[in-house]
Amino acid sequence: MIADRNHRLPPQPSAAPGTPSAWHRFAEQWKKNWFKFSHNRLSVIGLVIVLLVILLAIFAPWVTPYPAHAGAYVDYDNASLSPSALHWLGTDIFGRDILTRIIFSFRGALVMAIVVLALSVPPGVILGLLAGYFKGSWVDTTIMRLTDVFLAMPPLILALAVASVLEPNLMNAMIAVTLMWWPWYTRLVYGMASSLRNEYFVIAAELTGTSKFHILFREILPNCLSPVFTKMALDVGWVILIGASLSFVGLGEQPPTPALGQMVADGAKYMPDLWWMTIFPALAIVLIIFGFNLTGDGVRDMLETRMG
Amino acid sequence: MPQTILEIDQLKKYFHIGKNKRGAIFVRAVDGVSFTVDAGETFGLVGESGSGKSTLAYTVIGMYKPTAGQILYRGQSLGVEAGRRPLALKKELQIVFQDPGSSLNPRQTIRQILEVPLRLHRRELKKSELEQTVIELLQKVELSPDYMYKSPPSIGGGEKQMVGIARALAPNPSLILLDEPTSALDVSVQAKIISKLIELQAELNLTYLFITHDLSLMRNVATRIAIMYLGKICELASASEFFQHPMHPYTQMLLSSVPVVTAEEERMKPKKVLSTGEIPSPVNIPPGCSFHSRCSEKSRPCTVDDPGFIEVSPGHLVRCHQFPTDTSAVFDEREILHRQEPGPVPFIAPLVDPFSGLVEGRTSDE
Amino acid sequence: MIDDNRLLDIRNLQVWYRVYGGYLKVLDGVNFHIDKGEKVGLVGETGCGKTTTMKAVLRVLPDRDTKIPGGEIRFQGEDILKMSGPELQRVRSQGIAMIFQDPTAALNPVFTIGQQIGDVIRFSLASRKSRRLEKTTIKSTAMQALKEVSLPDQERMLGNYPIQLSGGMRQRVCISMAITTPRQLLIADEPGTSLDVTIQDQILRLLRELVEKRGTSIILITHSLGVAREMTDRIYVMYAGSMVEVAQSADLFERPLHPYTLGLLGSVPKITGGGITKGIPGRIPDYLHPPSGCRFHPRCPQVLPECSAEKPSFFDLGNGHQVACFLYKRAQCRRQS
Amino acid sequence: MKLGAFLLRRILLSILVLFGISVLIFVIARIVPGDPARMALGPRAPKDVVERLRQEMYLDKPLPEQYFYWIKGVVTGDFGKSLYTKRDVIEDIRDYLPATMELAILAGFLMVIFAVVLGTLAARYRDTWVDTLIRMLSYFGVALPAFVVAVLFLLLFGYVWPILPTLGRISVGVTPPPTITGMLTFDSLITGNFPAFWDSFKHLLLPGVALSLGSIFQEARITRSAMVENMNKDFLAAERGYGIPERTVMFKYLLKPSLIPTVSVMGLDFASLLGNAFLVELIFNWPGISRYGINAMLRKDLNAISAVIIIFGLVFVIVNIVVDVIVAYLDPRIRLGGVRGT
Repeated sequence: MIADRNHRLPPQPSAAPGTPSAWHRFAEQWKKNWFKFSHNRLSVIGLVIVLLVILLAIFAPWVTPYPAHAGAYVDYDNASLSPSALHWLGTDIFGRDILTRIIFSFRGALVMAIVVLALSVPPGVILGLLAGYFKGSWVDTTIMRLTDVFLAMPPLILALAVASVLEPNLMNAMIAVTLMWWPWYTRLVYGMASSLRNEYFVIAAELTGTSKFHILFREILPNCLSPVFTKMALDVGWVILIGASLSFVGLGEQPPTPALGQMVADGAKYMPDLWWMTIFPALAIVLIIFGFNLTGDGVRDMLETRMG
Repeated sequence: MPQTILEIDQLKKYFHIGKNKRGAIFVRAVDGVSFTVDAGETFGLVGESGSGKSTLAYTVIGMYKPTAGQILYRGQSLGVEAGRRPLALKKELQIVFQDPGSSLNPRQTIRQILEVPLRLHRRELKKSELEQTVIELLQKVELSPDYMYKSPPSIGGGEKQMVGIARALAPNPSLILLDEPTSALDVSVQAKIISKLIELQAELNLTYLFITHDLSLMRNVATRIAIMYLGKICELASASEFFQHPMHPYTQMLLSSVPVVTAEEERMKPKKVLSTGEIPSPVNIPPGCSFHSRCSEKSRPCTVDDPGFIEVSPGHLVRCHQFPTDTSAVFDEREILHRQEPGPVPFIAPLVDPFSGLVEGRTSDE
Repeated sequence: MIDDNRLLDIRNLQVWYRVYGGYLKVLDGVNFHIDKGEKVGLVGETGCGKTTTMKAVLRVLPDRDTKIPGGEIRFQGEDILKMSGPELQRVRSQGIAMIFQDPTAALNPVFTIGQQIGDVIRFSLASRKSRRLEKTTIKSTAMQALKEVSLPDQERMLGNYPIQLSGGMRQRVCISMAITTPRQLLIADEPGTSLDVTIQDQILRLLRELVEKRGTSIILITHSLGVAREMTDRIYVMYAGSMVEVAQSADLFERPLHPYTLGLLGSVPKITGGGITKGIPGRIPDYLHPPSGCRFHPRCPQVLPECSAEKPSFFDLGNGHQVACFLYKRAQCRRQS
Repeated sequence: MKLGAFLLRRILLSILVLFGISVLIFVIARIVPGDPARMALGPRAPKDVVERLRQEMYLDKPLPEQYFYWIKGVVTGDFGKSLYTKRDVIEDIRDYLPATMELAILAGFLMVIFAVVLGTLAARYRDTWVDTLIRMLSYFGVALPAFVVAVLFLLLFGYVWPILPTLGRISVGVTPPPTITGMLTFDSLITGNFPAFWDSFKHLLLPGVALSLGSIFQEARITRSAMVENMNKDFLAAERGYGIPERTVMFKYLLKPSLIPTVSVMGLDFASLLGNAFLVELIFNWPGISRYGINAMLRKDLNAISAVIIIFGLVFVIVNIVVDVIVAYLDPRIRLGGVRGT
């Protein structure tokens, strides 16, 4: 009766007789994934927020009321207006529309998240894979001690330090965060790979005489991917948060290009009179991170839960 | 004279696990084991957990490098890990693992799993023939072709083990190591798998080295049986002899512990030996006969001297002081082992060039 | 049918688990009973619902995902399913004890043996005598319990964590927790199954000695017909959520009737040799959409037309030998006429 | 004895990690474009003065040698002079560190208490409104960056509803206690100066809460899921089955194993807490080492930057050792690992 719990797994839809088409299996898989993802209604809300943010960012020049306000634009006649029908979220001290600037700043935030994850995940995963598979050898020791060093520093502090010694701009902020990010993936994959190497299917492949490449990338890697994707989905929010923190202290995107953290910091100087200058960008940060966190949870449900 | 396919001679495998004040600590998992396996037979290796039977199998298959001793496959040395063995030799020896859940990659389809050994060991197969070969392999283990597209988590434990067997069959091996292939399964499924294995053995002229803790299963599949205890073989005999005249106190203890379902079986069980104690840690093997701490027949020499492995009747060897060590009676073990009753079907596989394969280094170390 | 001797009586018990896509209808009308002083075996393969049945008796199933649509579990005449908290507490601390299947999972890894066994004694005895117990009393009771399961060096054992013990020792500790205070019924779930055959033998002998000495009833859950035969007076055979056959132990092995029992017995390898059957074709049904009628009918070699239409009830063939199979409907009629 | 060996191993490993951090910092400090000596003296300093400083700073030596001189200073507490305050960096640290420690201790304390209480409540009343409420709170709590919380607090308590002080460590009119630990709340308690204690404690509250909010919810979720997972374990069914009352099962047998994952990630959460301190101190004008550090970063004050990072590395490493010891205490499997032969 050991398998009482296992028995509570749903039955897998049995393949149709003959050869089911690849497309059919693919569609079937995604139907199931969507079912698991949408199981929690909050994940769907998160996904809606995320899609909205992405679409707004892409089409910012066409959907914002005052696209020109995204740059160096001055209109002292309309400066420091509180929210109104013309300027939904008010204007800043230069007369620029806050809503427009918030929507444009989504671009930087998303670019940062994409670039950081695209640059840090592949090397992180591969290093973890190598260290885990060659556990106990010098490969493991070298990689993991290096990882330890990076992990022994609060990531924000190190990112701040790196960003500060470089020229302050978005590119350098991305470099700084990327440098902090890979070790988390290395550690994640290391743990999985070092236990997977003792699984009999890996041993079986070794005994058959397959290449190391096959074992690493065909046998072990596919079994590590779900947690990696889950972590990536959850990390988007964190990268945006760190990016906002950097730009809050002036180490991210430089004015006049808008960035969320920078807008919060600028507005804070004029509190409480021009409260809209701070509150709305702050809420935008919360909204975007909230959306990505919920989506990330949904991805986790989709990839990692067995139903029951 | 049956052909010897596998010869194991004074094999030792120690694991270094640390050190204390007196020096390095070793787990003496396999501690001087010798036996031979004839082509076409099923050699059963029985023991409790911690007896070293799995380590022995894993050393033979090449997961570990032996600490000392020899493993010969058709006279050819296997004394290195799998990574350094020629590909042609790897092809000859295959293994079916105990845990069907862990032995198949959950992220691959059955087809992908079966294609790995085919691509490696049967290079003569063209791309177009691969699929047909996979289907044939599945048919050999009575699975329908549509299993190709299934993934391991979606099929039952028995079916997984069938796929495991198909994978072992893929390179056309001569010798298959069966490491408790059914211990994780229910008896009704076990019966199905075992009968299939017996069928395949006759059909493909396979030799089995069958490792299990289940004596009653052994009775029905093995031609010869060896019992292991703390890294050493304590009794070795043909299957029928083994069950009719068990000699070693440990064998008797094991037999008397087996739960049975018929009165006939009940009569066969040695009644006098009640099981006591637990198998000691292989780090601290008792001096003398390693079984003396649990033995009911213990006498003085048992705590001091390790008994020799004596042939008490033809082909029946026992390691116990009850059978007096008349020095003249101690044969060269290997000599005895060669004089076995004939195995069922002698089969001679074509010898392949042992050095044609790749030689790879294995960096990971246990 | 009701008599004072009846300790536990399970009638038509159904247990469902909630999963994606509906309910797993795991228990499909279980009927089971045990009398005082009886030793009863419950045999079946993985996933047949043996453990679920007995967990339902103690009401330790995860309540969130479990639904019990019907049935009753009478312990000494009272329905456990309808009991209030304190009543249930009394049954658990004084009436029934269960020895769980995996001794490693059944012991809390972060508390010492002494802490765990001590609490069992404290709450069991405290409610019985309604007074506070001395620490020394608890300790001596605990040591006595460990001694009874022949664990050496009891004093030190109390300070050990489960991880420091071998599998056999953990199993003994679990047994000692179950027998430390008097109970009427012991439920042992696969005792010793995860252990080696010699250790299993020792554990089973120990259990038998203990229950025989105290006159406790025992339900032995096992997948092994051999273990059930050596340990019990009466055996239930379970398949896919209901009982298919029940008989006195000797009777069952001499005259097995249900096609499933026959298939199972045939699959067991025997030390007298004689080869191996091909097992039972097919596999245990999907509980989400179980087969209609008799759940064994898709695998049954002797299937009749009515098998898929109707679930057979127990047909009584005398001497307590009952079988849930239409093949024996006529046999029962003949007996009665 | 076992614990001693475990601790020793852990400390040795930490020293290795600290060495790695120092190399990392050194590398970061040397990737700065431009000449550190020139930066230290400003663009108008005469060439020979710059050259002399270059020699003093060993900038003319090869990099490994430079590192050697630098690390020798660091080990003896000599981080060089700060460009900004013109004082020895070590003196600045002595002045600013206690304020941050005070803050971190409070924040850490809040994190542990609230995380465990909220997590346990959510698990105990799972699938009721309590659980839902805590879950909703945590979704927002996790999404709220500490600096946003800080800014909101500033608005709320600074202008809208001024019940708590928002700036500095102590009010102007209150006599600060004499410096013993440097932590005002502790010092005032030690000296029995209760008005000062109350005042400084009130100043501590807002930054402390702002700092810990995110981590509280993060940890509460971990506690909840660990408890829910353990609820399905056999040992819990066994304990219930043996007649141990529900309350004992919940708060003794369930809580202890469930705390292990919570405590294990506490080190990491403490790290993010320390990182957030950089922004929170800036906003609340808290004269701590983080604010000092961020000012140093904005001015490229390399000596101060490296010193601050090394200090944080050290604190983090110590916190992790403490966390490991607590986990080992909670989990005998770690403490006794490998005792049993196979």
